[in-house]
Amino acid sequence: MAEKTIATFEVRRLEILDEEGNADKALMPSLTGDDIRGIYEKMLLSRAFDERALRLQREGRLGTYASIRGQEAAQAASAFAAEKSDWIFPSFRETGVQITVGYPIFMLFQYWSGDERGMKCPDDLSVFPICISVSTHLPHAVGAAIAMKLKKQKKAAIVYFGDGATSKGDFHEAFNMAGVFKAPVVFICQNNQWAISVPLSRQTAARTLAQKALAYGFPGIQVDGNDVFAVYRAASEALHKARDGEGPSFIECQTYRISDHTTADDSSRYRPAREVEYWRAKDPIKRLKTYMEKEGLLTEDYQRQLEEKNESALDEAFRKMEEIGPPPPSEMFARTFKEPTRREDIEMRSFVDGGG
Amino acid sequence: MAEKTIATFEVRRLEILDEEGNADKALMPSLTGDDIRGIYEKMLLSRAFDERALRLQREGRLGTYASIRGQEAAQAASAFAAEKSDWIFPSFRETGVQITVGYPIFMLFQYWSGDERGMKCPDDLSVFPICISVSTHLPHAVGAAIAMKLKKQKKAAIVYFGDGATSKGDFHEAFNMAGVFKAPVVFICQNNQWAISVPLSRQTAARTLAQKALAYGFPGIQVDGNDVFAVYRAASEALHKARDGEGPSFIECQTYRISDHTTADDSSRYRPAREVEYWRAKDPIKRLKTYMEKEGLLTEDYQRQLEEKNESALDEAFRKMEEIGPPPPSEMFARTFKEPTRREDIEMRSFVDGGG
Amino acid sequence: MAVVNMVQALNMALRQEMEKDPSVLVLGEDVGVNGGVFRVTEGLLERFGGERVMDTPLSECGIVGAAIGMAAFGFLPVAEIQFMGFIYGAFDQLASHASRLRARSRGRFSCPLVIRTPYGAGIKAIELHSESTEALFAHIPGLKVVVPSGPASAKGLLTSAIRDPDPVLFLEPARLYRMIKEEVPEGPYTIPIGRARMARKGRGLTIISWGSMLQKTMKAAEGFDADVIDLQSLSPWDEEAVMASVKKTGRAVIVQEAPRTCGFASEIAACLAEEAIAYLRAPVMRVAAYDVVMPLARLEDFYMPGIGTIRKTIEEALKY
Amino acid sequence: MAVVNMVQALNMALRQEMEKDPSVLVLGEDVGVNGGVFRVTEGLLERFGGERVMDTPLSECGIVGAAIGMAAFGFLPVAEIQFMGFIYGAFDQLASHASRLRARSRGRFSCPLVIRTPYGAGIKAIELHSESTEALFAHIPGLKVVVPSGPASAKGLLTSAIRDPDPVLFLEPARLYRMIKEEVPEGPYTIPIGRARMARKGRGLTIISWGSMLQKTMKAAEGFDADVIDLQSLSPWDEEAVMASVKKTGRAVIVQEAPRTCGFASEIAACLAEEAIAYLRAPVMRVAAYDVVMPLARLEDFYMPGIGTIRKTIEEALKY
Ligand SMILES: Cc1ncc(C[n+]2csc(CCOP(=O)(O)OP(=O)(O)O)c2C)c(N)n1
Ligand SMILES: Cc1ncc(C[n+]2csc(CCOP(=O)(O)OP(=O)(O)O)c2C)c(N)n1
Ligand SMILES: [Mg+2]
Ligand SMILES: [Mg+2]
Repeated sequence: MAEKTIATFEVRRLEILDEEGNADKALMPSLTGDDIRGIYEKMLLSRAFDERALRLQREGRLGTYASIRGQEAAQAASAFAAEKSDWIFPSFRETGVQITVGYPIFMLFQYWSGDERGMKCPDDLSVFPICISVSTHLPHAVGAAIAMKLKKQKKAAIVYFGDGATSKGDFHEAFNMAGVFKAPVVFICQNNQWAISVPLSRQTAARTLAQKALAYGFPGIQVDGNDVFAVYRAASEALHKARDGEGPSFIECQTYRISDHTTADDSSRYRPAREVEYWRAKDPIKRLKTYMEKEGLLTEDYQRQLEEKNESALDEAFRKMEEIGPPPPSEMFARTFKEPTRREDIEMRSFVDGGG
Repeated sequence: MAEKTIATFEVRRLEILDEEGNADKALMPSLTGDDIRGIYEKMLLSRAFDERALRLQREGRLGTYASIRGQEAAQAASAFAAEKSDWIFPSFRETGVQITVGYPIFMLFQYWSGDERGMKCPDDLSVFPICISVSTHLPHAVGAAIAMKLKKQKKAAIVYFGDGATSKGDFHEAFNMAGVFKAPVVFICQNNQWAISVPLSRQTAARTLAQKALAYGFPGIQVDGNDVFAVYRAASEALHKARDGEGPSFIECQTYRISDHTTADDSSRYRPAREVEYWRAKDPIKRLKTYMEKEGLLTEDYQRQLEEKNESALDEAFRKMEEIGPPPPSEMFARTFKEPTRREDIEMRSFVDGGG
Repeated sequence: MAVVNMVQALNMALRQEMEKDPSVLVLGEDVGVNGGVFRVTEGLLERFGGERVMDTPLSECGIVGAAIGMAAFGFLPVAEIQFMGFIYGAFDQLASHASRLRARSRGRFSCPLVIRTPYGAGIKAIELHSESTEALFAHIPGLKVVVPSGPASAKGLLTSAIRDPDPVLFLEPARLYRMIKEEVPEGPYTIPIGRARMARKGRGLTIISWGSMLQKTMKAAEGFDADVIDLQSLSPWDEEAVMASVKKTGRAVIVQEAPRTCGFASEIAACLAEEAIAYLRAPVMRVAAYDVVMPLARLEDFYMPGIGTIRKTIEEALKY
Repeated sequence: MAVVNMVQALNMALRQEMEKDPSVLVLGEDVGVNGGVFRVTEGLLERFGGERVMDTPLSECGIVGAAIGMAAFGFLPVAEIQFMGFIYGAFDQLASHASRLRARSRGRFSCPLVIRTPYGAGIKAIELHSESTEALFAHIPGLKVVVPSGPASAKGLLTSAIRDPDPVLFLEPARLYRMIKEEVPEGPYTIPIGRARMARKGRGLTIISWGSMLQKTMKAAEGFDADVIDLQSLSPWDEEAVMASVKKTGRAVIVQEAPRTCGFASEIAACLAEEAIAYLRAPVMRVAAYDVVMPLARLEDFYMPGIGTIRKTIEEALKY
């Protein structure tokens, strides 16, 4: 008879690269100079895409777009840790992930211009289509991971979502199923502190998001999400564990959404400029760049070449999208079912006869 | 730069009354002899109801019924801790709660015989109708609790559910909202180890259910659910905290469903008799009875009188239900909306003209 | 009278009902500080404070579920679901609880709650932001479904919905939020739920529509001698008004934005086939979207029923 | 041929498809050790092991959501939802994902998944165990809806559903699980999805029904010179068969177990009013449940459309 402690838990936070570009050698993941350059290049391209997309949207040449500015480290470094054979399940704010794994950029332009053909993932990649309904794609990643396990493949599923997503039932049911089935899945939350205008403090009363994993019996860790090395290390360890049959993991990347929620939002209505400035100073790209400069991994030349390459890649991708042109209306009648039903046939004919 | 611990948590378990009927004096809640007799009487009546309901169902005089055998302490002691002004949100396996707060027994018979009039809670009680869809009533308790807080009333909501319920999204969204709004709600899980044929180990990979509260930033505790004093103490403390503006709590009562899931189930298909025997030995009523005998709170006379009183109360309640008779078909047309719609009027008339 | 758009009209209704009755609450994602992503709740937080205007977590089930608890406890919550495409997380709460609390408790508890949500295509939004799935909710006994088609009906219907003793799903056509301006009475007023509005009078044909399609329907009806009925409520709906008109004109065209199969137009057509067949001089024709997964923005104009299609269907009906 | 009930027929279909194709999996609450609360999955765990027959947590959204992931990854999951009344937790997964994965990914991914669930009244169950809400699902483009009415159709349709490359909601009339026994071929066979079955032939009237109401409809039709059509699939549904019959008979009675408003019968009636009106000699009549919250067990016989009501409606239709 007693009041006794039957379980204790702790939540850890991983930081490797500080704001001055110094890395903690003891914790540094094994990344070659080329690897680091590789991540850096993807981050830079992601940001360039982001800036371009915002500009195109303002010019009326792209639809509503969700900026990833500030989240490039969390996205590029985690995606870099994935193998080509892993499956990726993005939300709507994962352009950096898509770019890092090589999703064709002209298709991203297509998608954000409102052309579904942009979501037809190339055959050599395993990137699920963007999920718009917050957190509802988490169960898919768990299902795919269970499937991988059943097939005894050394693969993992990686699923991305925001802090707001942690409040939804789908998050819970997916995490719980992952725990029960020991599914090889890595849950990556980009805690960018805001869900549109709702701050984290309104999203949860928990001190960290990482501790939410405790409810499901698997590990959760918080990392500095603007620190490529911490993100890479946590993601890479989690992926290895998953592939090795050690079950799911949860990684909370503490980062920040520098831009508005989307191009349809005006964040000055609800958050102080001071806060944005505070986080701007933590810029993940600047931080990695300083490190690389110190380590001799980056020259001005290289930087300039990269920037030029990115701009022309974006020019070309956008041109390609424009050349392909808008989707033909017949696209609407394809792919609801594998074989069109009789009703679809009738409707397609009536459309051809002059619908709209 | 470091890998550092940013939060630590512990989960505690409370036990006061052991299987030999000895209570830990240091932890004993302040209950008078009359209080203890009060709880005991409700437990006994609950069990008597349960046995009667099972018998009536076998005889074809009652519909499908969910037995509470083994869970009487978790139910009666927690409900005994509630004030009349608190609101109670039961699932389908809370007959002991309903009986403890004085829900009319003939109405329980009505309900389990398939007559909705049994769910019309008397005006002087605040017991929500039974919720059949697992875990979907948790958000209602949270909403009611937020409402109490807005009205600045010193009240709490208490919501009951099973271990299976902890896997549903509604559980998660309700817990999360309760945390964010610091709602005066007490969540009571009757972890009876099974969700029909699914054992706890298939329900979650977490070591305890109590630790699930950590995800929401409020306290969770595990109690021996067959121990009236531990349950009472935890519930009473949580209710006081809630009423005092200190927010929600979660109590996991570790108990066991001795009977089949419902009268439609055959639990011998999926669980070993040995396990049931093991838990039978922990019977919550027997345990309290031994304690009361030791403390001089229970005589053979008192016990016999109680049993007789219960039997005649049940006889009378069932007779009353039979006297009232089945609901008239017109009940079907009442209460979909406050005022029947024109369509309902038409349908009611067509029914009177000979429907069915 | 003020000339306002639908967003302003809805805001007026909320503000006036909140002034009038302290039990009216607003809750949802981004409804407070941000004033709602469409600004329908703008200024309410400043005016009524955080206890009556609650920014919630991203939690559709939690929002509607908690609103049910509040409604049962004596409040009149107006919950916002940010887009209709995200209401499915709350479907169970609506279908199994909000709509049944009165019946289940035999009237001891009730659920006077309003769920507001923008719906419909035409705003070039991203996926899942443009569907019209009103028919799903009209099939749930115990739930009312109301759809305004302009600022004046929006204000009057929302006021009625808030005062209604039962749960009301209130669908706001996003495309029309700022498109139409009209004169709207300054003070509070109600429009009865369950009653249609005769938007135009004619003799040769009855055209029935609601919400987002009404404005297109009115345009399409120009030059035809037609009754145009704005249903306003789908559950309950005004069968009497529709029957009376169709019995008079002998022809019916129903215009919905949703895919054809099992849309609300089917219910109207079924009732006509059951009760007005002797009066029908032409087939009952439905104008609807195709039975396909709705395309993204670049194809939405091809997907949505257009004025041309409505006109052609009217002409077709008049051939009989 | 074996004489079996529907539970056995469904079990045979599952077993045979699992034998044939290792990618067929079964998952859900109590489907493994317990063999399903209605015993439809009995013996599968013993035969195929825990990797192919998965007892899951109580998690409808998780079950369907995970099944979507498995389906996209090459498996053919057959998920059980224990009762249709609990499917709403998975509604979003069905409406926003299962039905859209093919379209959204332009065919790169697909979702060949089956959701089996018992539905319908007549088993004196507790609340939420008896509703018929098939129409909700038939309104979702990209989702197929199939409803067998007896053991033989159950086996053939479930086999087709499992082999179908798209998501199928498979509704099993709980009242008929053990009520009807009939001869069922021993080996695997398919019944095409989207095609109706002519259950009886006649000339004076067409009666259309499906699933749980078919057996009552057949009884009610005795003595009348009627075509009885068993729809079998609601999405897609066999408009051709229905049109051909109604054009022949000139009269249609549609029998559904669900409440009238926005039920699937409305869709059929609407199509008839649109395409067969010139042939109709009588109003299109619907037999349906009332538009009220379904009562508990003691009143369910009053609520469910009965043989008497169907007969009366047939007689009514024949008066014209
Ligand atoms: C289920 C659902 N509810 C509401 C929305 C509208 N919405 C889009 S993004 C968003 C906030 C998401 O916040 P978070 O998960 O933190 O992701 P972030 O946008 O910060 O990347 C909301 C409310 C949605 N897309 N899905
Ligand atoms: C949402 C939902 N899914 C499935 C069911 C069917 N069902 C009824 S009780 C039950 C198990 C519940 O387990 P638990 O929550 O542990 O409560 P217990 O029965 O043990 O008291 C199931 C699966 C249901 N009622 N609701
Ligand atoms: Mg965020
Ligand atoms: Mg249990």
